[in-house]
Amino acid sequence: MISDTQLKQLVEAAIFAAEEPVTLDQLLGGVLSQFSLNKPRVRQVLDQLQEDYRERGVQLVEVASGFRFQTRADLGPALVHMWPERTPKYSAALLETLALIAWQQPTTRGEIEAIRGVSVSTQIMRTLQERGWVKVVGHKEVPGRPALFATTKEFLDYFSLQSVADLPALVEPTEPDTRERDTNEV
Amino acid sequence: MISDTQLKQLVEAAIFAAEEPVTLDQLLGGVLSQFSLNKPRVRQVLDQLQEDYRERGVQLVEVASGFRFQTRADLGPALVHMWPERTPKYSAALLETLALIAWQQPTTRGEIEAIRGVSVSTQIMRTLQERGWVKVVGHKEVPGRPALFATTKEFLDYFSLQSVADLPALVEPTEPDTRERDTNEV
Amino acid sequence: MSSDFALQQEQQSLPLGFVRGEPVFERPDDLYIPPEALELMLEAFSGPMDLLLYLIRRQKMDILDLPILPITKQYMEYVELMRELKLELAADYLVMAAMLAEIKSRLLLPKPPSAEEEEADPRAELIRRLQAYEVVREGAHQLDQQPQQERDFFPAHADTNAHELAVQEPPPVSVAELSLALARVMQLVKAQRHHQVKREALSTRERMSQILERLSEAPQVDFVQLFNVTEGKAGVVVSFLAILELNKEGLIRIVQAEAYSVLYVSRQAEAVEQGI
Repeated sequence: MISDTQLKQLVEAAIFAAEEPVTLDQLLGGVLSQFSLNKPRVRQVLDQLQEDYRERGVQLVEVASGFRFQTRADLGPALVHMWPERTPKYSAALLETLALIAWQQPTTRGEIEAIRGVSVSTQIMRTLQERGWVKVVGHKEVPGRPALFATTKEFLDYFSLQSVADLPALVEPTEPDTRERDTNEV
Repeated sequence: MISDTQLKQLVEAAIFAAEEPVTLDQLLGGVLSQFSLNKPRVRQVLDQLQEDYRERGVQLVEVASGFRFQTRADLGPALVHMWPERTPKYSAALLETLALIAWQQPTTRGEIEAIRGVSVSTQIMRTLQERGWVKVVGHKEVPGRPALFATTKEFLDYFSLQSVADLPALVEPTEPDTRERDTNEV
Repeated sequence: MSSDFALQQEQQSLPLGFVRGEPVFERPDDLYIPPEALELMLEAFSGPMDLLLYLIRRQKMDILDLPILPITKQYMEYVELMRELKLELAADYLVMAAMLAEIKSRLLLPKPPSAEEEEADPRAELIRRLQAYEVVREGAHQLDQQPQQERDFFPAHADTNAHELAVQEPPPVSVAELSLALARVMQLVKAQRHHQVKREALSTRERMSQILERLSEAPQVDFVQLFNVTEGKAGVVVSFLAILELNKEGLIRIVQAEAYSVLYVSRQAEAVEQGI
């Protein structure tokens, strides 16, 4: 036997602890399986919980895949401040693709892939374009008419560069003969 | 301005929505940053929330890295039943190693081995570090510069501790007084 | 027999070790145990100190009174049995066996009467270590008794619509990071002989992009307008090289209606579409 208080606590805890929404059947077959309870009784508990949380910061809602607690909708704008910069870093693949486009522009995805030896994901190309660093400046007149990518003015502005030519100056030359060529540079 | 009700809802929602425990400072600098609030007022709200949830299935607790909601301790067995796969089991060797690091930190692998009388497997050290319970905090200035290990806030959070000082004190061994008894023994 | 039984009862009240976090109360009392049980037991002991402590407890002995002879004998029997059964035995067990054997032999050796006063108990070091270890074992036990996440409690979370409202700040990238990426790419290109790209080409290639972009805005542009005199001689040279390169790569077409008339530049695509 389980008291009403315990039953409510258990259902409440189970929904809060679950990583996904929980259905009534999952509750009955999971945390409540050791007690002989029927659906109407658990349904009633869920109704009570919904009522308990009506005026609170989180609320019990029923979505397509079950019950879950979620923050009050009207608190959304204030809660946004909790995650100021939850931004992942860009991958080496993305930066190399960007560097290659800057260096070899205008260039196609196929040409980038030929040099990097691996395929360039659509996601990377989309990210670079969404960021406004790369854009399509034309199409190469070969079968398939692949897009020609180039860097943008925003790209130069972001990295405080006058021109793409300013970029490799920061790279330490690994071979002495490349250094000599620098002087002839346009 | 923010009403008491709104403030409580916001703090409550923020703690529930956060993936990690939230400190008072994080609340003030994050969700509450647009309101001019002082620590005592927010502290009071946290106290009220703790009171509100005292008899509920989840409770507001303060752990090493801040405030979080967690399920009532006495519901553990029923909830474990729902997600048996979520409950990890730790070997005696792992717990001994962890206990030693917690009590003697910062400490080296060699020191742990000297006390346990057995070599510490790389697997155990890796598990402890992957779980985020233990980290390298420096190197001991002795030959070989062995890594010095210490426990983390995540370790304290996992074991519901606010600080290492909350760990139960260990009884120091009494000085061996064997001299006189020798003769009877052999 | 009855005292043995009492002992066994007492044993069961103390958890003597943990197997994957579970306290182990029962351990076989005699040594003649099936291999599977021994293997399980070996897993239950966290090391030789744990086994030694178990043997001492089983004898209802005080650590301070370490009965070295019977303990050594029993320990050796365990170790021998483990070896006979070819269980994977950690070297640490053998190190402990050697230590016990050494203590035993020192205790058995007759002591010269003069040295008796100064010579420390050969067991002292082992006793000290056993005591220190016992404290750690107790610590592990207490740690295991702490409320544990995912065993005694679960973090409670609520979903939020705030994530959708959040404007994701794109990750910052430094020029240094980009330069490093470029350096890696240059290494790749160097490795591929057929890509003979010189650094001089850089600003030319950038200009090629700019010209292509310009041409995407108008179907055709006056050749002269592609140059910006304010850039000086160097800039004009870059633009000229870029136009030549674009032409060579077949990306643009340069047309002239008649000799000495205006040169028009258009993208190859437009040129094709317009049938030029």
